[in-house]
Amino acid sequence: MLIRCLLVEKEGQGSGDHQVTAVIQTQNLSKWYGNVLGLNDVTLEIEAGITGILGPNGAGKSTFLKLITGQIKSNIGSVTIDGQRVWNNFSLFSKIGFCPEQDSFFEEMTGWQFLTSLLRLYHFSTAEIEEKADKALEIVELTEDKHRAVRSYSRGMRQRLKVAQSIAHDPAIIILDEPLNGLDPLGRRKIIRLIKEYKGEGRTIVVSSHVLPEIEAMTNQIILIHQGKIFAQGDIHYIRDLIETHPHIISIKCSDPRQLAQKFIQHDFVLKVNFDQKKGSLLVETNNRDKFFGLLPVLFVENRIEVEEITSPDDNLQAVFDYLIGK
Amino acid sequence: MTIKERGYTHWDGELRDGRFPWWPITRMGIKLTFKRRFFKLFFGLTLMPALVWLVGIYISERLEDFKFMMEGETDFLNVNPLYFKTYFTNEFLLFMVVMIMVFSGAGLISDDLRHNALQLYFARPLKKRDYLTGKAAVIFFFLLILTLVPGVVFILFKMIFAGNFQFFVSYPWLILSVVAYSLLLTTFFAFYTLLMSSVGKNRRYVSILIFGVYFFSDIFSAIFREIFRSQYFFLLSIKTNLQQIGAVLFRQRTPFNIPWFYSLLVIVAICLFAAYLLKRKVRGVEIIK
Amino acid sequence: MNPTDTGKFAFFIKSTKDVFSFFFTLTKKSRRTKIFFILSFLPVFMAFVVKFSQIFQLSRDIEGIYIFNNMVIAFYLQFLILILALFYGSSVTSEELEGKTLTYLTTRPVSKSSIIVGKYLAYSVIIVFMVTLGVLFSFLILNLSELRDLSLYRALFRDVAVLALGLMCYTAFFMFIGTILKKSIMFGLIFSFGWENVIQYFPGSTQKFTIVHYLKSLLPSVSRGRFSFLLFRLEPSSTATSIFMLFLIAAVFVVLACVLFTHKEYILKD
Amino acid sequence: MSVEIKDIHFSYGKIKALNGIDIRLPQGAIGLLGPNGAGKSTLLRILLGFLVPDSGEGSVLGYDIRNQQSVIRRYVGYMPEDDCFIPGMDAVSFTSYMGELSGMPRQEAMKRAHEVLFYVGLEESRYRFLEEYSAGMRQRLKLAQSIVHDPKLIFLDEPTSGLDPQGRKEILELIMDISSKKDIQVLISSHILPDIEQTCSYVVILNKGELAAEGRISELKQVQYSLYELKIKGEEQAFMDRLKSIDSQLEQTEDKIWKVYLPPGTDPQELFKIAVEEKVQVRHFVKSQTSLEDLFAKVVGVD
Repeated sequence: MLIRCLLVEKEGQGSGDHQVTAVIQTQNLSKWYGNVLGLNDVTLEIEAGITGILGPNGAGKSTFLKLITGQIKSNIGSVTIDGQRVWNNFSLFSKIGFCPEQDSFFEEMTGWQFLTSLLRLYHFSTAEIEEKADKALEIVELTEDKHRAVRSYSRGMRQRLKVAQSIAHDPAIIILDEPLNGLDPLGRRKIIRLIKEYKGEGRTIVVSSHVLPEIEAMTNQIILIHQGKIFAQGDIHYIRDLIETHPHIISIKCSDPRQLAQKFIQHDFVLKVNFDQKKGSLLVETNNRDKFFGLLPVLFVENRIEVEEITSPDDNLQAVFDYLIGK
Repeated sequence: MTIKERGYTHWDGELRDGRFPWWPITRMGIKLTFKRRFFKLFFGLTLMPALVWLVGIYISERLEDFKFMMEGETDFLNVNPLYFKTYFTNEFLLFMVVMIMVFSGAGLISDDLRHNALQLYFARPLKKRDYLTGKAAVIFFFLLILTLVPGVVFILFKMIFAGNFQFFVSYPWLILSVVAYSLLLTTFFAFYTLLMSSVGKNRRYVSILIFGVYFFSDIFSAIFREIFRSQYFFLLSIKTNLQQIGAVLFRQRTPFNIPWFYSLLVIVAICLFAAYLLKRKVRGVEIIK
Repeated sequence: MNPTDTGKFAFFIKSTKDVFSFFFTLTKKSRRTKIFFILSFLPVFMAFVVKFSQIFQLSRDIEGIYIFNNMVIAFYLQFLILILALFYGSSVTSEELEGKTLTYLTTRPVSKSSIIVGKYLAYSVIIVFMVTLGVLFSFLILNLSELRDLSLYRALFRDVAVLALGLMCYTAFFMFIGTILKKSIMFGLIFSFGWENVIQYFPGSTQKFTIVHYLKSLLPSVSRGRFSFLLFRLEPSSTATSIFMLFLIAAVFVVLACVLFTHKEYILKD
Repeated sequence: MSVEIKDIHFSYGKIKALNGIDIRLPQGAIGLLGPNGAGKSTLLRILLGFLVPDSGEGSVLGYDIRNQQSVIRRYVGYMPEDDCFIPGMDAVSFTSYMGELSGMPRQEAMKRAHEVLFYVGLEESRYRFLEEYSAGMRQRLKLAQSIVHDPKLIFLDEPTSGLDPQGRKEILELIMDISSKKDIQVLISSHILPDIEQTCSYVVILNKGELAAEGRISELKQVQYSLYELKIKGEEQAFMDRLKSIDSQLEQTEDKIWKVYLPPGTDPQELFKIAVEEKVQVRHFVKSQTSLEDLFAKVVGVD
């Protein structure tokens, strides 16, 4: 199967430089809720740097993150962080920061109280707590609103506060569950920038999202998860490259689609040509995108075709999954 | 050949002003309450007194057969208005009424507050009044089963067991008493429970309040009464106020030596206060300052 | 890093202290606490009314300490501490699940036991403080004219101690219930006002299965007079046994709650 | 004229949420755009009568927003922003319940509930309890309940929040399908530009409680300078250097799309010529008609 190949190849590649020790390791991790499948047989290693966990809603991302932060017990398999088991191993959490998905707080607190109270649980001195809380608030740009009740915060502020509580104690491992959910473009950009900057000094950051560009904006290392299974792990370009050879539809809007279509038909890497009457565009299916896109500009220039648009309608996450599942 | 249109289809019906726009809320409220675990069992338990009283009515018609068990004490088996009054004001029944309120009433508004569901209701052509009526009717349903229904059943069965209308002729007003008292008790608890339920988003907290405030008033009144030796402190207790009015409605001597309309005044005042607060608390959006 | 047992213990104490201060500061100012504070202060208000009317000769003259012992304590013992313990005890775990804030606690370097113990202590202290303050004020107001009689203070001390013990016990018990049951309130109400109320009057050893039995054993027996509706048919255990049993009950349930909370998995639904 | 409001002011205590809004909305799908906290939700709530404006007046579907709220609500569907549901119910009961509350007969409501659940794609899970629904399913359910009574006007508050791209695409397609019906109008509030751009013909931009811009999207998107969005494969640097040499401005977004501002008068064919010469592949090419985003950024002040 294709997926297996992908993983095997990846291992083959990685075996050369195996001195990089994994921070988070899971072995045959499986989880059910009653009879509903949460996660199915996940064995993987996460190394330092930013790793993106990508998958549609309900794919098992949250379950995975909850398992590696010891909030729930696995039915089968084990999780270790730095070689130590996670479930009920609280001392591990001094170096872990977690940003939960749910939008819940101790609503009666102010942002400042929220951070300082949680920092207290790390056994810092009061001076340290205040310094760290101030720093975290500054990073997420909430300093001005720190004395307002969390209840009155907007969605973006709440999201940023959640991120703040996960980084306030300066952890080596940061795990963020859907930190970009419900944010406007400005707020999203702020958090992406924050996460990227925070990577520094060999921190391990795990971020989950259901939006491919969001993850791409942060990291190249991704884990694709779907229906409770890991479909692929590795460099995002590697996965993209793999998709290259897969039949793929490209939509072109231009001045003379029929002439262009004629030209395409002569090439064997073009499998199908279609016209979308409604949108007035040309749909071309190819199994070799490199060749196709190499040819395209040449055709445009040679035939003086005015191009309005080139898009790939199925160049999204779902297409990746559909392909990996083998649809 | 007609081909079904793809995509969004219209609904070719007429939206209308129902005469009871609150009725769906009530039906759903009752359905959801019965779905709660142990509720059926518990509700069955609260019907126990009614069953016992019913058996009493049967025995009252067969006194001869049961004489050997009674050892001459048959007064309490005399089915008369006092018999009814005892049922309607007995402590166990009132305790169970409060427990039923905790079970079925606590979540009526607080759950909607918790899950932001009020805006779903108020985005529809519902008035505040309809919403509250719908929720209150859930309480009416359960409490009338505990009060009105047994009352009517007692009267009917008394006549059936006796085989004549003697009982009805002797106390033609009794049915009115039953209706009046049932409605009063139910109305009061509806207001009381809805008020408590709108106080918080947390069902546990609301449950404690429903239970706590009721019993608190009782204990408080008992303490004051002892100190001041004044019957007027019975007015502090929700329970004794209800018992007081109950006695009057069944044309019995009031258990406490204070004018009954004071009690009525207290009960009405609580209801009005609750209505006022509910009107302010229940709205489509929560306003956070 | 291989902490010794004493090190572990010291760490546990430290974590518990931190959790304690977390919830102490959070809860002492919350709206619910304010409402319960008002509730527990109503006897003070009552004491005011009584004292006022005595001064102006509006009611019979009853000794302050008499009212205090019989009414105030009865109110606190049979009603208020149950309500408080039930709400705060079951809140220890339930509110974290309902509010989905459990995550913030379990992803910190504090053990689950210390979360339970710390929160238990924080809530206990708050409600003990609430009750003590109410009792103290009622006492002072009711005994305004006899404040020089030192023997009264012994009674006050004893009553406060009994109420505090009761709160500790009940809170521990309801906390344990809260960790296993979702519908802890229903159970709690039936336990408090059903079981505790009825079983305590059963003869022989039966009544020893209630917590209130040991609490009442610590209070002086009340003459079967006008107040018999509040306390009767008690066959008291000895003071030492009672105190021992109360501590034992509290400790057992706290430990059980810790064990359960540590090993049970809580899934937060969204 | 579906929605018409004049000089609406509203404040939550001291915080001013709306500060003198004047809008007259034409037929068609309308987007209400603005960053988080711009007053979009407040405006919708005023239109529905949840909130009474401090001053100003308005009408929805010709009914006055102050006096005829219940008529308005009969013909309007509302999909709220927050997560909201009633626990203990399955989707069919919930949706038909909502239909009944709008005044549909019970049997009809049940029939229609099945229909709309099919329509929004929840047919397989319509008997499941709402507590078990995922965020995406809840979103669909909220849409279903907003159209169950076949309203004339639908208010959608952040319809795509919390959805994955597939789910988002599907919801947007549903919205477009609904608004393609002549006799049903849609008002979508969102902070996500592409959503509005894709679904609406008319847009109202709010910022800090004030009207920042308003108009047909096609008019607002006038070509001021030629902006193209490109995705490139190959020697990016060399390609970009060449582009710079012909005086175009470049900018890369967070999701690795290049924004190329060509100087006025330049033929976009140039781009492909350079691409051919530099042997790079153009994987994605969209003429961005100084898109809404720029307008948005300009009026809202996103950096």
